[in-house]
Amino acid sequence: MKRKWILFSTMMISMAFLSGCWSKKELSELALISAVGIDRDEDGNYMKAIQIINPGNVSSGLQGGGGGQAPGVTVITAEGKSIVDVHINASAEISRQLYHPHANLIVIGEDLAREQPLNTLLDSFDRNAEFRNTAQLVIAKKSPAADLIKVLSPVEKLPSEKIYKTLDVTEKMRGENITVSLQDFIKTSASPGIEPVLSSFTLEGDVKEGKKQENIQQSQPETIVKADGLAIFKEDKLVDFYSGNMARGVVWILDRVKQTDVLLDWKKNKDAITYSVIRQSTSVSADTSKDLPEITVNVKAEGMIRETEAPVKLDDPNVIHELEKTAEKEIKEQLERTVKQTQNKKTDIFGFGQTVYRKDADKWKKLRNNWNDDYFPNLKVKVNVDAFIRRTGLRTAPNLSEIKEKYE
Amino acid sequence: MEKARISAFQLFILIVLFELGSAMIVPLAIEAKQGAWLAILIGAAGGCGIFLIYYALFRYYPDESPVHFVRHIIGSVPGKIVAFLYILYFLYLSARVVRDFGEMLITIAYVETPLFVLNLLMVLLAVYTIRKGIEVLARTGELLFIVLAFLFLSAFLLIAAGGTLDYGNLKPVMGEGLAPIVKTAFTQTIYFPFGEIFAFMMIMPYVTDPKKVKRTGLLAITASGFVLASIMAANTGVLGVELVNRSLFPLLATIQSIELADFLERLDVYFMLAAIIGGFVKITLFLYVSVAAAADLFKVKKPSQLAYPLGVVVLLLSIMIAGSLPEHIQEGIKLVPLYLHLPFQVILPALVLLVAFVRHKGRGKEGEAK
Amino acid sequence: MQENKNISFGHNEFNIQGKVKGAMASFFKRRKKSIQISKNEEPGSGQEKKKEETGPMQAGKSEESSAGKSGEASQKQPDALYTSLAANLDKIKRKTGNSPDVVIRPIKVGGAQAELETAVVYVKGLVDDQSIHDFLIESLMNNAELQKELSPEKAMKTIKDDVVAIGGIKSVKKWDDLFADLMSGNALILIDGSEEALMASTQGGQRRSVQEPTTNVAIRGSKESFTESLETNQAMVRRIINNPDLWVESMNLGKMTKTSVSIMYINGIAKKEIVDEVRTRLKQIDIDSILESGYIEQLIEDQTMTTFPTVYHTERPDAVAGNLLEGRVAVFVNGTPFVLLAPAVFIQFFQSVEDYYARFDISTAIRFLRVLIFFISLVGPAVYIAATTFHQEMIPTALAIIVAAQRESSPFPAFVEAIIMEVTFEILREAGLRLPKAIGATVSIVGGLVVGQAAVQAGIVSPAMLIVVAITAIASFATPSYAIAISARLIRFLFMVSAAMFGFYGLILALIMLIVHLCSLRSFGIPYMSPLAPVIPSELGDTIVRKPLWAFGKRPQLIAAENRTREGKNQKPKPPESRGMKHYTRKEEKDET
Amino acid sequence: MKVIGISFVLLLALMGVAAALDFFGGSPDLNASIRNIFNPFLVMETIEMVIFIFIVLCVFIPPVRQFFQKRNKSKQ
Repeated sequence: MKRKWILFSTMMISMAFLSGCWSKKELSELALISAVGIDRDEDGNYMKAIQIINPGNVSSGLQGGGGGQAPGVTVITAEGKSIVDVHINASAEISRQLYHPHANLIVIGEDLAREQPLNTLLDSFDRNAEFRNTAQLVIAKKSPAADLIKVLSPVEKLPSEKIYKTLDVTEKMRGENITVSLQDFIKTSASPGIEPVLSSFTLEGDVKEGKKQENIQQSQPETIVKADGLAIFKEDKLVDFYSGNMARGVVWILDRVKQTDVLLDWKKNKDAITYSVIRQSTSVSADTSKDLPEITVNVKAEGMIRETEAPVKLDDPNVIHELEKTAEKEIKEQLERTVKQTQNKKTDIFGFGQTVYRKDADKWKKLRNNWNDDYFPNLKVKVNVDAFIRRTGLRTAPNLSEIKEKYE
Repeated sequence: MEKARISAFQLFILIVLFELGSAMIVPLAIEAKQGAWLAILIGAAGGCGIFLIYYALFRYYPDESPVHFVRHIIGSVPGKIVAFLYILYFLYLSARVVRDFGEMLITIAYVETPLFVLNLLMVLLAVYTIRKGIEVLARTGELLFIVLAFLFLSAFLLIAAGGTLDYGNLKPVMGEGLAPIVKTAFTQTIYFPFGEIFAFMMIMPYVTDPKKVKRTGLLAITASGFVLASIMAANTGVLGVELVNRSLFPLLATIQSIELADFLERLDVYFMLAAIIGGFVKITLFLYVSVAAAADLFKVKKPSQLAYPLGVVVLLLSIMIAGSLPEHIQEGIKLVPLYLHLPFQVILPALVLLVAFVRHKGRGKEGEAK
Repeated sequence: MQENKNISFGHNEFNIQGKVKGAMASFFKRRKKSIQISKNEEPGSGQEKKKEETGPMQAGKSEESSAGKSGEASQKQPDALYTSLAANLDKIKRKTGNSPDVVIRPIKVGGAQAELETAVVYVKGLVDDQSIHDFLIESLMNNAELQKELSPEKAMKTIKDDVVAIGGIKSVKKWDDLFADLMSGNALILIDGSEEALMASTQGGQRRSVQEPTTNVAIRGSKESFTESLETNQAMVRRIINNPDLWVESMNLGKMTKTSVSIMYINGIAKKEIVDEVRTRLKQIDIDSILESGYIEQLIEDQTMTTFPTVYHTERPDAVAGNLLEGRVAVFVNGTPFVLLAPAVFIQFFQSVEDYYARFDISTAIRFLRVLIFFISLVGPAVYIAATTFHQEMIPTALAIIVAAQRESSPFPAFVEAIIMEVTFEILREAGLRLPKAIGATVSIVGGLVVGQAAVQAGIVSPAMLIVVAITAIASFATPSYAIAISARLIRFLFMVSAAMFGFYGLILALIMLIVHLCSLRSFGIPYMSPLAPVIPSELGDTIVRKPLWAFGKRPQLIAAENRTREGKNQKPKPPESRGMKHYTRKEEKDET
Repeated sequence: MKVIGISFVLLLALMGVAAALDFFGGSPDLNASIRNIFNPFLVMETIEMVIFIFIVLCVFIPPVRQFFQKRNKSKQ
């Protein structure tokens, strides 16, 4: 019994000693980082812009506080030889300990992404337990990453949140972007037979204006950050930007499209009918029996008619059927164009190589060395599309058809 | 030996927790790539085989601790030497697990905290538990099992619901044929974690119903094999082989990638809870076994007296065992299975069993003659 | 490793019963020494009694000896009554210090020639005045028989058989018994020339009437609660269990207070070993006073180094009845409405009688809630501390920003802030508890609202902390058993300290340590965490979940003895076949039979 | 005392095991691997050091106390 007491007091005393406490950090002593932007300057040093949250300005409803008076974030920039070096240098500019786990956005400058393989750049993020692997990765198109981070955003108090959420929404609604987390990127770039893609953002307007609080105090901000298609990588280096239907084609083949609109031609009326894809599923399969594998992309889309600018008799099942065929053709064409163009770029962002690997590992062993340059561009890719129109909204025939009848 | 009794069900739970212990947090059998889960299952089958050796020994002396009966089998002095070596083996393994957990904690959350302090807390808790006896540990295990089961079920559910799972990552299962899988199974998984069930030789005599030991043991190994296999499959499915291969703690990364409903995210505490529970049971069991064996061998009247000193030995050893984490892990993967696990888990027990078999056969004949 | 831990519980019934016997046996072995001593003491009033005699009365020793000399010479036993009434009354007066509430009422009986001196002695307030007057004094004075000439022995017999119209009457010969009875409210009839005295049970006096329970309140169920009277309390249970197998054993404990204590159990349901164990432990108690059942609880529990209650107490007769029917043993103590129940298991403290009165689905949900509540009250602030000082990465970003904004202005570290708030709250609670009800409400308003609000507005405490503390506090109120809630209150601080030092690592280790500790506890040989650990599958239905009443087959196997059948088979209500769906109903019926 | 002896012997033996494994693992010579065993103790904070010494000293408390108790008893 007594010895138990000794043990217990031992524990308590040793604990009391420890109340100095390693690893302890008060929340009010931390600078919560919301986003990081990385560029490279002329000397080859890394430049890092760090967006720090001012909690008091972000969370409203507190006594005396309330957002709107001052920006919700502060951006500090620093340079250094390595990413960690920059990080340490940056701490000279701020009174608090820089705290990464809440950073949900990493922006990479276009120039940097073109010059350096991103994989090596991201090593410190991946290695360090302090970084969240779920942070989103985006490319700043045509502007330094730092600028993207500096621009204050309307609606959202945190600019990082703005980009993050924009990406999420636009992926869902438009299907021209995909959210790629740090972990996804590293996973993809390390996996055999697939090259990563990232979403890209551009800046519209002047950075200097965008930095000011006035930017968001007007109904139409001068400067705004917007999602703009995809960045295509080859061997972890940025090679090109896709936008519009091209970008969507990539997203589609990757089976990441959730909702999107396809414009269909209808009897000489170009882009007259909007076919909304509500659900789709895409699978890629490979036929490895031949020397050069053959790839088949199967798309099954399901959706509705959202808009008609030409007179169509939507209450007629045959018309619907015909529209389905048109949609299939349209989607097929778009996807084939995307594949063709990407084959010219010699980078397998669709993961066709991966499909081959998963199907037939022995075959892949023979092909893997020159996959991107030799085999991928020459692949025979077949696209099969099944499109279904399930409903046509609240009305059947467009008012146009009646109007026409009226005048005819 | 302590005068204690545990039920077969408690034995089952202790074995499962013990097997999961540190195995669930490391990239187990990742050398088999996508076939890791298969390698684990093969390892579990092999573990069952090893367990049968131990069980055969146990059948000869169902009421005695191995420290005693090994002397009956191979003679007093060699028996004592073997027992001493096994005590060393258990203490060493115990220290390894302590180190594993200390390193894990430092890596994921407590960068500035000294390893010594983190290990100390764990060892003190283990010592506290050991002083309470095996029965209390068994009962604690039952409660912790409920917690762990809840964690696993909900984590699997969240991973499945979160959409991060990509079955494609599991293909091709046998990209390079069956050979690497079998090789991994027989060079690694069979010993760690399944062969470590050897520690339960010291605990089996406590079981109320010795007849159930065999079934319980096999069932427990199989069950833990399936759990481990599904953990590795989930890891691979979420992260992909390459990332798992590069991760020290793939389960952490898997759990971190859960993001559901904008609220169920950052569930690191899940991982910590599961890891610490598993680690606690494993460390405590190893330490308990070494304390019990040492008390038996050196004829210490009160085994609980040994708990704290041996705890300190394990603590010190856990620091000394390696200069760096890579060294620690490399030794764990390359050297320990070859130089420690293989002789102690398979060769020695098999030899002892052989001797016991021959002796008993002779004795049986004598009995018939009479 | 510990000598008294040589058993385990599997789910094998046979084994378990054997094991419990083993446990008890070992327990006896452990306590053999002390039992032997107590056995020696029991029959003869050996050392113990002598001590008593010389102990408290040393002051009057010289007087007594003189009285002895002046009185009868024939002192066969030192403890026996004197023959002379005067000497007896004198002794009573001296022994009670002439206390005015010890009433001595001399009465003359017998014929005119041979008057016989008698006296009635009683303690005012302890006795029922009416029965003293109507059935004792009046009868003595007016009885015709007694007007005749009588010898003391005859008078004694007459009084005993014919005169006193009171249920319990007996004769006493020893001073010890005499005083014990006198002080417990019986009336004494002394007759000159007799070495015996008569004792009429006239206990009564003012007592609190049966009221509604104040601690174990239930919406549904009996509104009766125990009172301070042992007899009343026992009667209340008897009224619920109308069965001769409900056995009571009584004893007096406490050298000074001589408090009546009784054990109640159902013969055939309660395990004999446990009853014996309770009896032995009670008999071993050697203390001057028992003022409340808490005294007994602390003197008979298995382990003292714990904050967890290992004996259950309640003031609800139906709770006692229910537990008796599960095989537990109840200990009644005079002077308190709280009745002890042993053995107690952890999960019992989360159960309330109402669970069995409400439907099972509702009860189950509520029990889940209670366990959750207990958990919150245990780790609430600790999780806050760990999350805000170690694991900021685990807080969702939006929440982290809000908490960070609140913490901006706070001058203290989170841990200090938490300790301040928790201690403040404990002060408030203690203040509110001890004050009169009217002021208590004021304190809670001033404390809770004013201080809380002001502290937040002044920026001394962050609102998030306040919310955490408030939730924790409410949670600790919502635990059905005060005994377990108060232990959670205490342990909470330990958790806060460990969380402040090592974050979640410390917290989880502390939690595991708590589990180890809980698993190491026993209550009268029964593992405290059963039937969760060791797990008894058939009984999991009445732990955190409560299975439907019609599925309660057996009594708990660790506690109950031979008669374990609680209800017949097929107790599921079968409503008569209703309209339509006949095929379906028939099929179902077939399945069940 | 016996307990201390046992622990010490076990500790020494285990250090031997650790050094041997280090040696097999490719350490240049036995000397280096022995040094490798002790180098984690070289960098220690003051508090850590205090705890370390305290913890180790705690091992000696029960036997020492036992020893004194025995001596007191024998004196009586």
